[in-house]
Amino acid sequence: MMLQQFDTFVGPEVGWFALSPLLTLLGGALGLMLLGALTPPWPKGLYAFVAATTAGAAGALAMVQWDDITDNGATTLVGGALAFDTFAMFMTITISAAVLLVSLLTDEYLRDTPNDGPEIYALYLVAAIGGIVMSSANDLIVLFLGLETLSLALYVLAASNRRSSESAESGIKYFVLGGFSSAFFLYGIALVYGATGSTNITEMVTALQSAADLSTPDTLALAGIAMLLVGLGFKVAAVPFHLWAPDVYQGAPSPVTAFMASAGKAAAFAAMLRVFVIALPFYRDDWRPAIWALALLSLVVGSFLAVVQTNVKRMLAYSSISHAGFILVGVEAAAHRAGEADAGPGMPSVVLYLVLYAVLVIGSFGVVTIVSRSSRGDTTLSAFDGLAKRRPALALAFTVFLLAQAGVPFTSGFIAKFGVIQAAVEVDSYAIAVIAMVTAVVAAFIYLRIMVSMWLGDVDDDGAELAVPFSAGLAITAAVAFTLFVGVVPGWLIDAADTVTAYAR
Amino acid sequence: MADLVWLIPAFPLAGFALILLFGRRLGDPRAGYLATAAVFASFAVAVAIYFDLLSRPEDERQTVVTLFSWLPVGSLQIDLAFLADPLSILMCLFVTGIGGLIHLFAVGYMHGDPKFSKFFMYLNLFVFSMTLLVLGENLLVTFLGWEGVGTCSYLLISFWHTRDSAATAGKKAFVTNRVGDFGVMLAMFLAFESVGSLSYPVLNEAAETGSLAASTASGITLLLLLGAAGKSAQIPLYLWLPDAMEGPTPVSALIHAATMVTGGVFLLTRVNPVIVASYDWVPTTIAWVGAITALFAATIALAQNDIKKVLAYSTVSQIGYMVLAVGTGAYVAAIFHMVTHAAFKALLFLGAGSVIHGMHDEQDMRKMGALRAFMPITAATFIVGWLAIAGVPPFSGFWSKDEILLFAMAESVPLYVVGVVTAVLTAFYMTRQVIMVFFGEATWTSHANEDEAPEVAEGDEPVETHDAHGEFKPHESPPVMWIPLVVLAGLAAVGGIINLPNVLGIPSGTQYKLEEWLHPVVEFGEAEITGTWAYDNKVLLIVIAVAAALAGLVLAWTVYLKKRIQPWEPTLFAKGWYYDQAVSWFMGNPGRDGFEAVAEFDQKVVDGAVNGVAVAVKETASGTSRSQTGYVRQYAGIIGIGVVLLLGWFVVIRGIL
Amino acid sequence: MIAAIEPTWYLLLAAMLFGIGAFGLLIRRNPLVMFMCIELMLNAANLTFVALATQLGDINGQTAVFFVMVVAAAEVVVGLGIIVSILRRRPGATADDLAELKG
Amino acid sequence: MLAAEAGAASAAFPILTALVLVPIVGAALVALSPKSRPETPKLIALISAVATAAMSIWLMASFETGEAGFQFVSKHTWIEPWGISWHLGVDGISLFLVVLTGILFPIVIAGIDPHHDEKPYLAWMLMLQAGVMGSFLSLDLFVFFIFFEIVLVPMYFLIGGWGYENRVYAATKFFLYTMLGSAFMLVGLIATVAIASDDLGRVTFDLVEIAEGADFAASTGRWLFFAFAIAFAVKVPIFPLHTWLPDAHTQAPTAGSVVLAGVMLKLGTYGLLRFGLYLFPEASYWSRSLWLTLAVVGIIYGAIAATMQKDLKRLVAYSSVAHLGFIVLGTFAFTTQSMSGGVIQMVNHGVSTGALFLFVGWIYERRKTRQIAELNGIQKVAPIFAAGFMVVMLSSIGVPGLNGFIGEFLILTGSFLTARWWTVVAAGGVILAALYLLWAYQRVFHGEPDDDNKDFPELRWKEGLTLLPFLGLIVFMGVYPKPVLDRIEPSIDVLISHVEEHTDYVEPEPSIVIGAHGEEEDE
Repeated sequence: MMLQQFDTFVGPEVGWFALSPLLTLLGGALGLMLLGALTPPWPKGLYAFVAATTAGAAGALAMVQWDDITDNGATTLVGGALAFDTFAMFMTITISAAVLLVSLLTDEYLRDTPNDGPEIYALYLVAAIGGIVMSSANDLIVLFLGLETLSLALYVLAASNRRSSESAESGIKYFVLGGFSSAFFLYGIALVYGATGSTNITEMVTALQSAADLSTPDTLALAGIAMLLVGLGFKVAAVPFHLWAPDVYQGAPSPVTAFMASAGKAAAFAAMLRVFVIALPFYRDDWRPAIWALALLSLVVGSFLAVVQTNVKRMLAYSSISHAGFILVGVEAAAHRAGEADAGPGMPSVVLYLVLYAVLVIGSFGVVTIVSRSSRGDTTLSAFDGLAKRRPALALAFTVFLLAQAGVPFTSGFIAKFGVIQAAVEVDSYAIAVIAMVTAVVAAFIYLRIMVSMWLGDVDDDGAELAVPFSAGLAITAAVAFTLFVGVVPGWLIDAADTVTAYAR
Repeated sequence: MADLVWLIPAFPLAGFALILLFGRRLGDPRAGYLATAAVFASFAVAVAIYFDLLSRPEDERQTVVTLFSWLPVGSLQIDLAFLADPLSILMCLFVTGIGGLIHLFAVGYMHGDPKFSKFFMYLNLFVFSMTLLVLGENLLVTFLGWEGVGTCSYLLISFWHTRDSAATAGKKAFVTNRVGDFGVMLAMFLAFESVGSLSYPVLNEAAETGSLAASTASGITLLLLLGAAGKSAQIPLYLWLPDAMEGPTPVSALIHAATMVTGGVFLLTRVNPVIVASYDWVPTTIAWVGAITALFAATIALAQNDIKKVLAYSTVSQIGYMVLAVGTGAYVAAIFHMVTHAAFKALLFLGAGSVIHGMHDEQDMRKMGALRAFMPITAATFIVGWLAIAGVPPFSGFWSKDEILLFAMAESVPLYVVGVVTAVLTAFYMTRQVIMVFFGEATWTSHANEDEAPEVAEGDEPVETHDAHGEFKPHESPPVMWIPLVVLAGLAAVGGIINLPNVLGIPSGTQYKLEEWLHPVVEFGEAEITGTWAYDNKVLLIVIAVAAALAGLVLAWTVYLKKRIQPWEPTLFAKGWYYDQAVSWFMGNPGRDGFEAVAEFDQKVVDGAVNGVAVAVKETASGTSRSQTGYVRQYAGIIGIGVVLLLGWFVVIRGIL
Repeated sequence: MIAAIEPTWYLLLAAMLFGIGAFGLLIRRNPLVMFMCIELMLNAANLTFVALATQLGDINGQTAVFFVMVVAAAEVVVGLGIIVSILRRRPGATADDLAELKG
Repeated sequence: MLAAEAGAASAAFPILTALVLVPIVGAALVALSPKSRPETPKLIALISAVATAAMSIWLMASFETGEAGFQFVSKHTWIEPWGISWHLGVDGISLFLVVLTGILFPIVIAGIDPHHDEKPYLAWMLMLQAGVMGSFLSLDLFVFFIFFEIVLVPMYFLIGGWGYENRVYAATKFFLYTMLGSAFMLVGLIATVAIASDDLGRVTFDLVEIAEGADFAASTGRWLFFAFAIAFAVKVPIFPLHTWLPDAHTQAPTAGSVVLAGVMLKLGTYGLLRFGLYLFPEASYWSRSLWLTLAVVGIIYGAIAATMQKDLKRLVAYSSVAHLGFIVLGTFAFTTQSMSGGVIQMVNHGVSTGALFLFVGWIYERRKTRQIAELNGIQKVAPIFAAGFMVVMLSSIGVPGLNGFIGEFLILTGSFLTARWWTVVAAGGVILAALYLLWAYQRVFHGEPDDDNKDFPELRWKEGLTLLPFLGLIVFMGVYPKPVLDRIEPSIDVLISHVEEHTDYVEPEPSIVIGAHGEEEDE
């Protein structure tokens, strides 16, 4: 769409309604910031409520858009800057849901920290905007903007607990490494731009299609792809770009960790699909093996290192690395059919995994949040001893989440793993599928460890009375319900996920 | 009438069930009488069926009574069916008949034992199993009884289970028999594979019509021989029988002398067409196994001092005779000897029991002597049994043994020689026993040491096997015990008439009754060997046999009573040629070590590998984990390495190359 | 002889800048300097954009630069904020002093 | 005839689904039952378990004998996009395992009380029952897998929560070891479906459709088969993958051990039949020597290891390894007798070994030890207890007239036709069985009791009642197995002919079958 003439400026048509989810979140963010700054402290829980409702509204609007898309097909918006397809909407809904749940978790948690107020929620919303932009970007620069929006918000969130030096440390680490990696990402965009003559995905693809032949490899493009992979690999915390994750997950406030592991990861993987599967299918044979290697490393390192951790948040961090490995298996599967008419189950399996894992991880960290409150921020395994005796329901919920993460049937986790493995087998990548399942067994060990200490450990009496805040309880209950429900009745969600292969470009 | 054959096992089973349910209420002695009655009832049925069969023409003396289909799977169709034919009914007759007498004796013998009713429960269960064994229409039903009697023998040997020796003996009996059962099972598999059925009529028919390959037949025979060696205590598996004497004496009489131990011989006779159908060397093997066992056991019996051990080894030896008979095709003779042996050996054991009873559970013959005065009936009956087993005419043992020797001679001279030598030895050691127990001077003035007495070892309340009395004095047993002795003595004395040979002007009408009776089952009797030298010189052989018996008798007399010659009882014999020790040592040392090694292997290697993997994972993980120092610059460095690697892959490998 | 400046020279220069930035991040301890290294890398990317844009005669590459500048500015704000908060807590802290979280 | 009506009735009432759901509902109710009334959980659990038992017995009663195919089938689309359907059915192979599962649970729930926390215990028990039921009933690969896998969770908690000194180690080992096995199965399962979909033209997880419709290239089929077989081999367990079993058995609470031995190990052998032979006849036939060898090794090895155990419970556990070896032997001998024997032996082993574990549990309750060395002379002080143990032991040894023999005999007879020398060795295991059990019996029950054992309590009424059904089955199955065999055989025949279709295998018949047995004598 090269319609820049300098004499007459024709702005691209925007499609405001199609952008309504984004606009809602934006409005919510601005509202919280301005009003929160101008008005005296709001009644308890209202900030969270506003954030949650905003996210909910955004999600609802996205569902409305969904129908519109299924009726009229996918298009692009704002002069081809954003893709308007079910994939984008799927991620929008996922991220909005994540914001909703996390806000509920955060509410009580913030009470006993100095920074109770609108800022955190506003940051959630901003980060959500970034994530949604990433996952619906149809232009690499736009994608970069989204990524930075998300990242910057997350840096601040990670460091947001001013009392805790760990929080600060995690913030700075995340920031330095994040900046480092996004620099690579940007440089990658630049190089790919050089190779294809555009940053707009539509144009890139057309350019590559019209290119005489790709057999003579374009070193510039390949270098660019490598850089892009570095940037996104960092964001999804794939080994060897994962090292920030354990430290940041541990140091950051628990609700923030939940947000990073859910919305952050989802957005990053969505971006990965956009950049590689959608924008660079013609290089799939070049980057697929790299993805394969990242998947392998993530699976092995994630599950193995989780085994030796003593801090539950750290365990979950490493387990989330191995989950990233699983998702990468799905990406690898998608790579086999990238750009073909029959895209295969790869992409759907990935997005399915993303939404299911998002809920799981929020639930898990939600429990951690509640427990750490009574144990004065202690999140080592011992803090969970005898949880079943103190709060059986909470322990049961955590057990469900852990079993789901282990991939036990009748939970969403099993459906997620099943989908990914199915996708991998579909394209004959048996090796990685088997490796994934085996490492899942190793990872299961830590879930068992946590369960053991919860159910068989004995209570340390000095542990303060463990209160479950209403809002947090609500969020966790919802997560449990979802986990079990999808575990038994997954059909509708699978159907939804299957539509994402009809993406706009 | 023969259709009611199922009643024969039914009665003991009912007795078992009743005592199981009401045993404690019935108590001592009513439970005993109930059990005895059950056995005699079966005996009555057996007699009735006997006459029923007798009344039929010879070729119709066979009825199969099917109760229900037991194991129907595809081509394998096994019924729980009984085969009422001359052989099985004959077996039933003496099993239930003699069994009943022994029951009766036991009522007195076990009087006062705290587990009185349980004892008879086991006994009835045993009789039930034994009748199944002999009545079975197919190998599997027989095997059912076969294992049943084995189990009962286990239960009864270790009846006084608080004695370690008893417990061990029971276990030994069971396990050793299992080795034999291994053979029987394989024989069954082979039979099924070759003829598609386990029923005797089918199997034998196949053998007779020649549709059973000689090789298969030999296989089945040899495997059954292994089974027989286990059950009938032949070399190399006889080990358990002497130890089995740990059981109460009536048990030794019933199970380990009269009935169960003859099961192997019965089984071989049952399938005699298969033996015939197999290679020639197979029967010869059987014969030699029997012969060697007979001689071997006899030598051991020479040097035993335990009154029951002597009888135990003599049992082994006598069954050796029967196996020898089977091997030489003298099936009739085998059954004949089985019957007579059942009578006189039961008699001897019960007599021994009576002695032990009268001597306050003393079993060492060196602490006996001159008892004939104190227990005249026991002594008299015992002497009858002695003459019978020694083969002194006209007592029953003489006739049967002679028949066997005749066939042995017809088969081969060495077998005959072994047989005769054994006969001499038999006469010798039995005479020795009789003298040590009933004659000579009394050596029992010293009080029998109590701790050998099982009932006393029983503990709780000190139980006497009879009215306790002050100082020790041997005494005759009560009528309930000596009446069976008398009856058995009668049988032992005249038992020979059931199969008299055609010599010495015996009226032809009375000859070969047993052979005629068994003819439908066992075609060939002496007719097979007519024309052989042995057959023509029967009388000579008889003379030799008698001479042998008397020789042994006189020799023992001079040695042990007249003390003219120094007794020669080498330890080698006393220790049973150290065979038992050798086996026990092997089991105890290399065997046990081997087992231990396997268990170790399982722990260390197989399971070790599993745990090893877990440890390996933990170690590598913690190693890697330690290497993550938390320095942000190190992290960046690692990211840098990742960048280089990726660039290397994309630009160098994919791009330039 | 004055050799004409090839467009590729700009690319190489940018690459060198980027490398210097990355390398600097690895060797310097001072958070602020590390931060500046990141900025250097971003600007190297910008230079690449401009060079390529002119090479391709395409305006989009140059517009991209503006976006990046904005992002960089935002990063400055956030980054400095975090760094300052750290330094306020522990004056003169270097990156290597922040290693509580590890393993 | 009754069966026909039942067939009609089953259309109306989805009995199989009910068999799976009732325990789940029961578990839920137990979990939700109020704290105020401590007796309610047990009541609910009993009601649900008894209901299940009743249904399973009704199932057996109305099962159409002589019918080879699946009965009471219920099939509903479940996860449409993945071609997964809720497909349950029962045939001769699964029928008695289902019945056993049905009756075993009420017995152990009623008969054995946990030492603490009855409520969760009961909930987990019912969950376990549901899982096992589902695995035996499902005819859809996906459904089977999820039940096969879910079983681990309740068992893990039962061992970990109510087990003995070393329970966490044992539970974790059990969970991870089995899960590792199923990891391979999952991949193999999905691959099976993917590959089969090319033949079938559509993606479906339906066992029957795949087994009948698809035929895999030899090499493919073998890979897939082994992916499945690993999972089952771990579950059975087949040497050398057995070492989780002694730990799990020893550490599990009594009820856990009973269920583990009674039905859970059968998931492996059943799986081999249903998802090994049926799905991959070629591969299973091709690899039979391997399985036969492993089975025989397991028989001898397990027996020897059992002989040397110092812990009574470990001894019984190792005896399970040996017994299951027989089942595997029969399965891979591919004859009607051996395979029917294998199926019936699954039930028999469940009964006998289950009962043995009951006794070991009772001994532990009384003496707080399982060490054989610390037990002696019990028969003198507790004769009835000893007698009961004796009967169970004899059945486990395989004495004719008791159930254990039936299975072993059929297996060996059948295997002898196709795997002679393996059978010969396996038959040797029968000797060893007598050795280790009798030796243990002598050490524990014979002799004079020392002070620790001299007031060993006699069998209690409750225990006696718990034991009664086991003894009844032991005797009945030993004396009159015909009704059971008649229901098993048709399905086995079909399975064998299925194997014959896909391989060059022809089931051997005895060379000369004289006198069409059965006509002449039977009335």
